[in-house]
Amino acid sequence: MHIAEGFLPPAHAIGWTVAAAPFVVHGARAVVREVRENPESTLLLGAAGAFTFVLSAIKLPSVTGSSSHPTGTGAGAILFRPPVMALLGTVVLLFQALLLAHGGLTTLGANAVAFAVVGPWTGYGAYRLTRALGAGLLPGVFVGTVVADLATYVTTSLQLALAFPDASGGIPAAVAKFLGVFALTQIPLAIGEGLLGVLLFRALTANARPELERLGLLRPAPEAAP
Amino acid sequence: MSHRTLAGTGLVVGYDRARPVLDGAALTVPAGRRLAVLGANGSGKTTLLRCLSGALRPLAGTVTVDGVPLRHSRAGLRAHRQEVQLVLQDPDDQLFSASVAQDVSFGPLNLGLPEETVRARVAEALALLAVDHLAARPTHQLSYGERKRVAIAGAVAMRPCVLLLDEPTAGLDPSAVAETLAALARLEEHDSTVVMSTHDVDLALRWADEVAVVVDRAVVQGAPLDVLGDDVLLARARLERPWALAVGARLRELGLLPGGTLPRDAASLLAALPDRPGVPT
Amino acid sequence: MSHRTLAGTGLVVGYDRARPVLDGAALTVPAGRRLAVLGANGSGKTTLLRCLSGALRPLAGTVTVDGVPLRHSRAGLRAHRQEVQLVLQDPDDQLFSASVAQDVSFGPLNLGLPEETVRARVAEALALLAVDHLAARPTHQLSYGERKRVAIAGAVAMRPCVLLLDEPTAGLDPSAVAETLAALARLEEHDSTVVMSTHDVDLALRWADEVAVVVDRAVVQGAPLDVLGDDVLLARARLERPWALAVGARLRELGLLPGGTLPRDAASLLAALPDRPGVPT
Amino acid sequence: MSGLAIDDAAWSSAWRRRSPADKLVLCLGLVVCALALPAWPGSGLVALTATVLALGPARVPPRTFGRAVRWPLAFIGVGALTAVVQVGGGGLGWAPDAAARAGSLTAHAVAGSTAVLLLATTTPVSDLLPALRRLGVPAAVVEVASVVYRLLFVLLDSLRTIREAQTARMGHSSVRRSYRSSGALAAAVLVRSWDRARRLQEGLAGRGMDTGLRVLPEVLPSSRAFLAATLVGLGAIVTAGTVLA
Repeated sequence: MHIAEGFLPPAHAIGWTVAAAPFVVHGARAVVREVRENPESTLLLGAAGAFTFVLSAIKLPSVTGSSSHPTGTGAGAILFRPPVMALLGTVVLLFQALLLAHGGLTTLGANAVAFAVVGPWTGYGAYRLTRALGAGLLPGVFVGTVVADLATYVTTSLQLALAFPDASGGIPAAVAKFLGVFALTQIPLAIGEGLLGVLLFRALTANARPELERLGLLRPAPEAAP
Repeated sequence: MSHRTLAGTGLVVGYDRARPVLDGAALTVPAGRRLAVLGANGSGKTTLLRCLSGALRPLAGTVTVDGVPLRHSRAGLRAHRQEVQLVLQDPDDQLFSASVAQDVSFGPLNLGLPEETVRARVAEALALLAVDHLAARPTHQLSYGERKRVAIAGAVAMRPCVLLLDEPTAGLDPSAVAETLAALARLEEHDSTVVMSTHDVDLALRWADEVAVVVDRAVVQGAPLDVLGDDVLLARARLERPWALAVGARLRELGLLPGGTLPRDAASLLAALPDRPGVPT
Repeated sequence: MSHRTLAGTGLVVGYDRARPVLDGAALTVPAGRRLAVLGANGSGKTTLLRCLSGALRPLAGTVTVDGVPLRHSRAGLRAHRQEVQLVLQDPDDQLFSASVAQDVSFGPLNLGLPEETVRARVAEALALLAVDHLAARPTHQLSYGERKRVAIAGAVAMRPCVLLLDEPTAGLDPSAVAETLAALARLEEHDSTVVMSTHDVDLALRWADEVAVVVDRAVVQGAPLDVLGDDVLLARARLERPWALAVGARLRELGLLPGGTLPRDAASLLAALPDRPGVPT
Repeated sequence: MSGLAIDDAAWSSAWRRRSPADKLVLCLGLVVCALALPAWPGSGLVALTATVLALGPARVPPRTFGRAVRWPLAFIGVGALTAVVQVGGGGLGWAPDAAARAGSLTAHAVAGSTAVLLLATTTPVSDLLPALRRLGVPAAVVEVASVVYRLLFVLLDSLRTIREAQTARMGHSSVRRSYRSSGALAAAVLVRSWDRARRLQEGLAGRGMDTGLRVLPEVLPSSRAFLAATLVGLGAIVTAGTVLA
């Protein structure tokens, strides 16, 4: 649910860009530092960004028969951490605007707040909290991806409500309206994205255990008996 | 599983109707006959196979199995996929499970078969491709040749009547090619009709019962010795004449080879040559 | 840029000292001679080339250029890479830029050359590989064969004395193979010594001045007609005898081919055969 | 063909060789007009100008342009309707000026979207990234973005092929199986992306990669005539948009 170009009044577009800036700059600093220490991480980070873009191109079937695309914000945050996702997510949003006509340039800031900042941070927070409460990787991933998707959608609804307060009920009524309308598509999608996240990480634990251990998502397994 | 005749007629395939990749292509894969689809890179070989497999819907034309047209509905495709399986060139794009046995079980499990049957089918497919010793190995540890054969096993486990293979020998060394061809021979005995695409004219000559050349967005099909002896056609298709035909024709002119069909490979050419000098047959 | 002699002696290469991929391999690439490195898949061809290029440090042994040993220090590798360039089999392992010309400019820029020189080198490399018409095209729209040649151009723009190509013809159709070989001939005239790995014995026979077979973790090097006529060695290496040698030897026994070296391909075999029947030379 | 229609259009557009800076001035100018001018006639003029320029001189295929507008239109439609529905005491109703507000909102958004689309269908993303560098974005970030651009096509290709292979083996024949297959698909693509990065690193190390991914900048000179026409055109839109409003 990317806010289309021209949909937000100029003041809002500028405001959200200013709000996104510190997070994106923080992410950019992290990336610059990483690349200065290991020049080859340019390629790994590029691969991570490309994966995030491609993840959102996966068609998820829904029970209603239509299909939808995951946001990728939760899985990305768990894999690559929220600071880096703030930057990679913004790059991906720029590419989505220019390659797929999803979103826009003046609404890039607003979309970045929802998709690259709030989604990843809350999703990652929910993931860490779930793990801290003793849950395993997969329950953590489920909660993290569902929360990230929902947080993204709630943020977008808030952004729209702030821009278009209800004529009689004001902002609170507008929030309810936008949440209500987009809930139809977003709640099933959030659960779908959570399932996809679980299946993704389950496949990764079978296929790519060493990588997950390196990313710190799994404890190194004790040496298996030969 | 039994041999079936797969055919396509009037196929117009492509993304852009103004410039289709294939335009009016027709092809018949007679039940139980080995068909080699030849063509230069980019000629449309893969597009043709994808269309025959149901993966790509033609803009015009029909694909039939034993005369029954393929319908591109959910149910129609479902039925078609149980009869016709396509294995793509790059094995990495088909292996997506952790272990070899798991990957091969993917198709049969999706058919909703009971676990015992799935297990049996996986074992059978791995044995047919002579990769049973790899069953428990993780797919990413396999060599390229092994991955190619495991990818074929994945399709074979679906027990297709017709198996379409896109460049199954590309990138393989001679011994791996020989092993792949031996596996294909076993599949035929198991009543799967095998079609392969290749740009190796020598391989096509020695393997195929029939040859189809994809050229100028159409298909020219015929007996290997006729099609692969047609220099004009081959030049248009940017292919070469197989050496065995070129050398064999000359040796026959020289009176060194008997009448009948020309030898198709080095071994049969050597066998057909006279034993002693100066005694043309 | 000038031809240089690249050599390796006593090379032990691998990730595990107990089971190295190569164990005591030796190889000499004489300046200006075409060397084909033959071997089955997994024999260690790629490992050998990577070691010669400096990408892989051998556990033991030395790589030399004109007798000067390669040091695996930063400066040593830097100097080595200006003389020896390796092109990997999969072009997507080397092409990182969206535009063809920009990708080719990467190497020369890393050499610290001024922009004008880089521009000239890019134009030269694209012309040598006959891909100048692709300069403004995006990498992701190129065909596999085009990507392979652009990847070679990226190495050529470094103006290496020795160019190592890993399977440059794998997956290419006959006309693309011919174009690649023509480009390699131009490179030789430009004073780059060319080494290619392949498992196509027929190609090695018709292209190479010398042949090196990777077998049992070592290298056997020699003249193509000797090495590729050695059936015992070829069997150990899981390779086949080139058809031209098998057929040529028999035709000579039959008195149909003159003495001297045997023909290396179909065209020269046909040319060497007598014109009329029954007149053995 | 890369499979992303907008990207294909950008690479084959008649404006491909124009300076990205020129095109940025034009398109961002149009975006600002779309946002700042009153909807009538400002937005109409912007949308018309962007569409005519794209389909005319820039020779973008109409089908590509039309399809690309569809996605934002769906969002704009639902968003605009929601914005003008009023939550009253007893239920939902139309806000007093609903038609006017929905019309204005839709017009601004359609105009803005077509203006961005004019940029997207005439300028490959890789041409725009150097412009980011000039705007002060660190080189490392621009290089990461350029690797994203290159690799996303490689990965999209893998994604499509793996999905096709799964479909052939009935992996998407029910919702449940489709989810399982999609999880395996996402994992396979992620593992491919790591593998790609590792192998690219070795490939590039051989070509002397030391500090970054520096390449020769492409020379796409700015056109005075184009810039002049842009300024005159934008001026005309602003004048007409304010005077006629």
